[in-house]
Amino acid sequence: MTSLAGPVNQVLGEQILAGERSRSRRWRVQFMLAWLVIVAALVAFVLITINLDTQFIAKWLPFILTGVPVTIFVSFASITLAVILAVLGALGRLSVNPYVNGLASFYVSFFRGTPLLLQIVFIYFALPQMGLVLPEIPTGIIALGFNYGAYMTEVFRSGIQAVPHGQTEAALSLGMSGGTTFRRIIVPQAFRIVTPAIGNDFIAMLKDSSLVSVISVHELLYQAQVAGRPNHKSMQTLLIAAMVYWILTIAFSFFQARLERRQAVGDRSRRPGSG
Amino acid sequence: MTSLAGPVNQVLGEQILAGERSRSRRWRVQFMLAWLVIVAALVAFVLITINLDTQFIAKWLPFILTGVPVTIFVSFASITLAVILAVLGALGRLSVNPYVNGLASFYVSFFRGTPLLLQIVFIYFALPQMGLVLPEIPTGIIALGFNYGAYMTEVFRSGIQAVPHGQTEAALSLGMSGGTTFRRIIVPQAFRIVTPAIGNDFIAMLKDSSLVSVISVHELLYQAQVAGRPNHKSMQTLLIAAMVYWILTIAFSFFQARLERRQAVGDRSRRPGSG
Amino acid sequence: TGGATPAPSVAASAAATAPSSAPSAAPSVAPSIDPNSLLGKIVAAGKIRISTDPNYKPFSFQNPDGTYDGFDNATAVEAVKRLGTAVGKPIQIEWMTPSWDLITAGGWSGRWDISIGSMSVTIGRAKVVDFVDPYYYDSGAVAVPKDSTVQSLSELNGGKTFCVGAATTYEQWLTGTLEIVDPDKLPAPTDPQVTSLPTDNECVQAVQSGRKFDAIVANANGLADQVKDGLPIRVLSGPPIFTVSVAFALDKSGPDDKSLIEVLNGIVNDMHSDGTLTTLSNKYLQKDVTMKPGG
Amino acid sequence: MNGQGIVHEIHPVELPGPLVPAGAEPIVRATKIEKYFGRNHVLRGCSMTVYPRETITILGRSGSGKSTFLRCLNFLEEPSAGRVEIDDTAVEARPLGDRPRAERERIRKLRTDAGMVFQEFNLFPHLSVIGNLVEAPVHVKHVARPAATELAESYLEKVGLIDKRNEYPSRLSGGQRQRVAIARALTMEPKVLLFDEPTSALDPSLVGEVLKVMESLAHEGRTMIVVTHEMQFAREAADRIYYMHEGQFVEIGPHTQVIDDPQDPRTREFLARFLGPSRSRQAAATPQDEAVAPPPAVGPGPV
Amino acid sequence: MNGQGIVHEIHPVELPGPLVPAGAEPIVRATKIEKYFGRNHVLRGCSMTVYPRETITILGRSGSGKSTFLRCLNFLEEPSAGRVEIDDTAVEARPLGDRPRAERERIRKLRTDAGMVFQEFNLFPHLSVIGNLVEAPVHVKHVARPAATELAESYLEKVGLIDKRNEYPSRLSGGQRQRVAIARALTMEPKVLLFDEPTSALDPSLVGEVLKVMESLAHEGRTMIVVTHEMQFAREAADRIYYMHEGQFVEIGPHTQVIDDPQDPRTREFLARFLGPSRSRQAAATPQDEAVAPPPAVGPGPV
Ligand SMILES: Nc1ncnc2c1ncn2[C@@H]1O[C@H](COP(=O)(O)OP(=O)(O)OP(=O)(O)O)[C@@H](O)[C@H]1O
Ligand SMILES: Nc1ncnc2c1ncn2[C@@H]1O[C@H](COP(=O)(O)OP(=O)(O)OP(=O)(O)O)[C@@H](O)[C@H]1O
Ligand SMILES: [Mg+2]
Ligand SMILES: [Mg+2]
Repeated sequence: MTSLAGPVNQVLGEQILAGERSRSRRWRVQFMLAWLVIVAALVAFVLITINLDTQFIAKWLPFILTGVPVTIFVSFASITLAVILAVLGALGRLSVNPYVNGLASFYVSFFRGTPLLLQIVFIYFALPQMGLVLPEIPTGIIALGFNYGAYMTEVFRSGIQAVPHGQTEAALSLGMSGGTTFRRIIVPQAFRIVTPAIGNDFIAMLKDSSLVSVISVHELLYQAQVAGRPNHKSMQTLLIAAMVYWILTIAFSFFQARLERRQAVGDRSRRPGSG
Repeated sequence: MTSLAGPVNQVLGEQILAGERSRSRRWRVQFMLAWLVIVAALVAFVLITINLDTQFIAKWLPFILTGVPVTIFVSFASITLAVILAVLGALGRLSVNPYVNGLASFYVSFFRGTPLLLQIVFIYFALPQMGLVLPEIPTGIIALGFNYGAYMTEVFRSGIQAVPHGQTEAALSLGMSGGTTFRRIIVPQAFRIVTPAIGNDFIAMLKDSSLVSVISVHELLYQAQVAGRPNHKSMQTLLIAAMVYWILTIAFSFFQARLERRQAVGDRSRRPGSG
Repeated sequence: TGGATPAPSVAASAAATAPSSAPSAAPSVAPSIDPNSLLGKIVAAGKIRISTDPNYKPFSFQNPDGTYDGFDNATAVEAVKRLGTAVGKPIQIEWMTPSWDLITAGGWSGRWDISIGSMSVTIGRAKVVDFVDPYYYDSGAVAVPKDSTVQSLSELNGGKTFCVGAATTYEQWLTGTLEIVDPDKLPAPTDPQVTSLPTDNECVQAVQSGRKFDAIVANANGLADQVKDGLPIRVLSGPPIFTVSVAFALDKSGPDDKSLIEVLNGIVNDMHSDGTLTTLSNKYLQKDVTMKPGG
Repeated sequence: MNGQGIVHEIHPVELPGPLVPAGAEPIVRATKIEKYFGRNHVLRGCSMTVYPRETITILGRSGSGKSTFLRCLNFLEEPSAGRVEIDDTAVEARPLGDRPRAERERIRKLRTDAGMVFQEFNLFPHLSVIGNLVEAPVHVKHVARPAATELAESYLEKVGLIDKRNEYPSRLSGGQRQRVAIARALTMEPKVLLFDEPTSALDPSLVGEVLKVMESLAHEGRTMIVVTHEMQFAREAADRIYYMHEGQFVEIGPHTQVIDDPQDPRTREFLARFLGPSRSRQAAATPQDEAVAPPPAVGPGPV
Repeated sequence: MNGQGIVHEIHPVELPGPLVPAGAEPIVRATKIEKYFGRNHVLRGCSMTVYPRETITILGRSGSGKSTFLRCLNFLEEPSAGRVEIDDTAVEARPLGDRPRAERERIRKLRTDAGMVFQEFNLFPHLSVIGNLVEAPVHVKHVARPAATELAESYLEKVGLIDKRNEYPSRLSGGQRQRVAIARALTMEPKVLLFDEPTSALDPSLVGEVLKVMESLAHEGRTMIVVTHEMQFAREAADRIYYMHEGQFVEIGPHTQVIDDPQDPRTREFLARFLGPSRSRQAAATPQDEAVAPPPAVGPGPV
């Protein structure tokens, strides 16, 4: 019988691939063009309305940038504290002990229910009354850490709960104790689930850390204000601060995206749909 | 042959149910007890360290509370604006047009990359320079709305993307156009997915709205500070503000939880695991 | 200093309605006001937007009923009343309360017309705002915690910790960036460790809560007020650390404000000479701060 | 691409099934469909001719390209080359997109003519059963809602779910969902029905009800193309079977040929592998069992 | 509850299977298991006796309580009443929890003795294949890691996946995953293996490989309790079949009785329904087909 299959067209695939590649290249170029135009427009608007004093900026930029390490340090330290509190908080919220659970739920409710700015000010004034006179930076870290810890408690809790129940059942049916199951099976998977959320929270923290300037922590925003005020160029220095925050955010987002892609490689299933 | 099944024990089920009920009742009581103790301890701490001046509070409470409607109004208006911007933003981020996509991605990057406080101040001073002299409250709403709109753009985008691709395929294979598919099939499902996020953002907005006090919007935090500072009773008035924020948050959380439960009723599948 | 003027108690609100018995030497404004000037805009709107910082008792604060009160506000009410007389049209006041940083930074984008809120005249500020003639003279003072052994400014040299309100002249004095026209200012302590909180109220509160600062630098009258209120601080005796003129300020980058300044200069001078300012000062501060020290 | 030159040739083995009236024109012509996913050449010149009232079954190993072929038929997947013609609506592959508006409309027409039933049902969860059915007639064909509802109800009746008309999909069993999906496709009154493994996602005990509906559709003479692993369905309901191997149809014919007496070695191997080591024994095992069990086995059937 | 009074009675029809040495003691004794979900009475006094080297299959309609029974055996589900004894470890139901520590340890022992294989595999995605296998021996039995690895590899070999030892589960096919899950259970060297529909979540073409492994386990004399819809497996591998209906075992016996000649009307109805209208014809259809096709059908089997 005549062959059911025609001749196989080998060139076609390469042609299509090349076409798709050039299309996506064109798209990326146009996309970047759009950004460029918008950024240029923004810069033009700023130059027209704010009347940038480049000499002034050149003189004060190093001073303003001294705030960057403080911002990053405060953010890192706060997110670390927040993660610790969130792990404890999530354990508490999942506890069958009503008292532990009550404490954790109170913590979450209270710190999520009131403005961060107030918490910073309160903690600044309240800690010394409890006999704990910490310098401004640790105080700010505590305030940020407690606030974000409350939000992240819920993230962690839902991360733990997002681990399919089948995992717990499989571990238990192998004879593992509840504790071993939690530590060896649940937590590692939950951590993978919440990593993106931690990354996002860190990026948000970078900006919220600017609020601790009210208690005289010399971070980026504070430095910008100090540079701008006496010279009455606040708008310019704040603009610089905004740019620096933006660059930091983009840098960390980029870093985070890479990290997530790397993590995802192991997760991606070879054949979609097979279980 | 003898019956394979023994007599059915009818009482047992009721006994177990009753036991479970009384256990969970006990648990709830203990949980609430924990809250009560913590709140009492907090109140005691406050009373001891802050030396509440009840007469002063009684005198100033009405003044402080005039900020509540402003806070609520600003939050509501801002979240409404944010939802509108987020819908547009999400459409932009999903657009195949590189320019539209570029604009939307710039918007998200910029407003998520810089501190909200700076955005409020910039918009406050930049709008009049563009010939748009809006009063303070609308200005604050614009700033908050743009900021939250950027965050919510990503929420909406992922909500739209969370609608299984099979839905689009089913709609297209019925002959629906892309537009009809989006409007009639995707959007209604995406909205359900993002409702909880909108609720959470509203609750966060309630607190972030306190930042617009810097541009002369007399919301709750502002009123508390004005009442407290000149009388050297800031701690007391801020504490009151914190309580009010907390109560507002709890009230809205409660409302949100009820709404979500109501929405969920239709979603819950009768038999778990069947498809 | 001129404590000799009789001090009839005039409330801020009352001041607005009080008959201006004073001889009005204000130049009767020409009917030809440039409509594009700040004055023209104010007259056309029949409204002036005044920024004030009601966190600054006794100069500016709010009452539980929401009304604005204090020396600054009473002065503003009287000045605006006289402005209305001068232009032949009553002018309404709209109070604005942006944060203090935003006021002192200039570049108001037309958000408000004038600052009548205890702004000290400094050379730096004069680059971004235009000042009217001073309506009072302010002096800074140093306070120490009640239990401190420090008695004089010289003991605060060498790395002591200070708390000040952010964006104030006191912060500038400490950090060595204060440039004022008035010459007599004391040298700041050497190598100060400065904590700047939103206002000096927070400083006092910080001390009260147990935070340790060696000293607080703030407005002498404000500190006196706080001592009176029983807060745990003590003001160092001795001459003020500096004295500075305090004046209404207008945005340099805003519409042409020359005509308005001219009118306001007249009004402020009238209020000096007819004793209105002294009266208000005595009412709110229990002393007269409206005379130039040594002048 | 070079679509102009595509001519649909009916391969000699593509004989119309027994139900097809003599001299009938084909209703589906898929011509030399090629599909690349990147460098992965998934379909290699697949052609298919379907006549009205025929039921076609596509068999083949997992990953051989069955679903991809079916999805190319209604352009859910853009073919890399080739042409699809369904009931006079012809569309050619345009692997790099950018179709003119008129051609996009033709694709919509083609999709309206080819109703698809998915493995995963893909019911619209936010709409009731009846809402799922009337959505497309109302918004695509612009039928008035009452008329669409009446039509929808007649098809719900056919699949035996008229009493569930106001339920939401989440409250239905898998088998019921798939029957609703079939009714939804039918309500558009398509010229041909495409099924992609409609029973694979179902609990074994729910497969029967869906197969029953599909068989009744086959017997009432609807044109259907069915990708399935249900050998029994292929055997009983299919007029012709296309066996796909690595992106090519390597054997075409009635089940008496393709299943019971495969010519192609790859088809033969598949049937052996597919049925699995334990299942392949099935046919042989029954007689043995009968030999062991003293009373002649009545078989698993009902009485 | 009133557990003290529970005595395990072996029902007359629970005759040990053919592989069981005469006089052997039962290895699993489940006695009068009751289970309520709220007011829903799901298990109504189910008892089961399993002897070493037996393969038991539980059949029954969807929702009849098969999974619940299996899960009660290793206390993944807390029974409302009754007792489970596996290899001398006996635990009684305590529906309101609050077990003393010693009893919790007994449950862990019982679970270690009863290896479970789930429908959804439930492999640990963050561990490699070998990691999945050694996790429990190392952390539960405190076996040294090298020894555990050696043991694990021997079982991987048995299920034919030794070359995948360092892969992650996400990169395996469904059938491979399930075989890893079986190896994972085996590595704990349990006294009895529990399977809950181990092939239901698999693509039809992948079912065979798993059934093959299970059959080999059955033939090498492991004790297994298998909930399944694979009639063929039940027929070929099961020594005895328990048929469950609405939370009760209504028929117990070898497949020659329960499948081929069911006594209970409910069993009979189930087999009819379960096989479905098209499948029920299968046994009857084959001879007819033979009559139609001239050459004696070689069947779908390989040559
Ligand atoms: N969207 C896609 N992107 C890349 N490759 C794909 C895509 N869809 C399918 N493939 C690949 O195309 C080939 C054919 O897949 P297809 O789904 O058509 O097979 P199938 O015959 O339907 O298999 P099954 O019986 O498992 O459903 C496979 O190798 C698959 O990996
Ligand atoms: N966790 C649970 N909560 C409440 N009801 C449940 C739960 N698990 C099972 N059920 C109910 O118990 C009954 C028996 O369920 P089970 O899963 O044991 O049936 P099954 O025989 O395994 O069915 P299938 O063949 O579908 O797996 C069903 O009515 C089910 O709805
Ligand atoms: Mg497929
Ligand atoms: Mg089950």
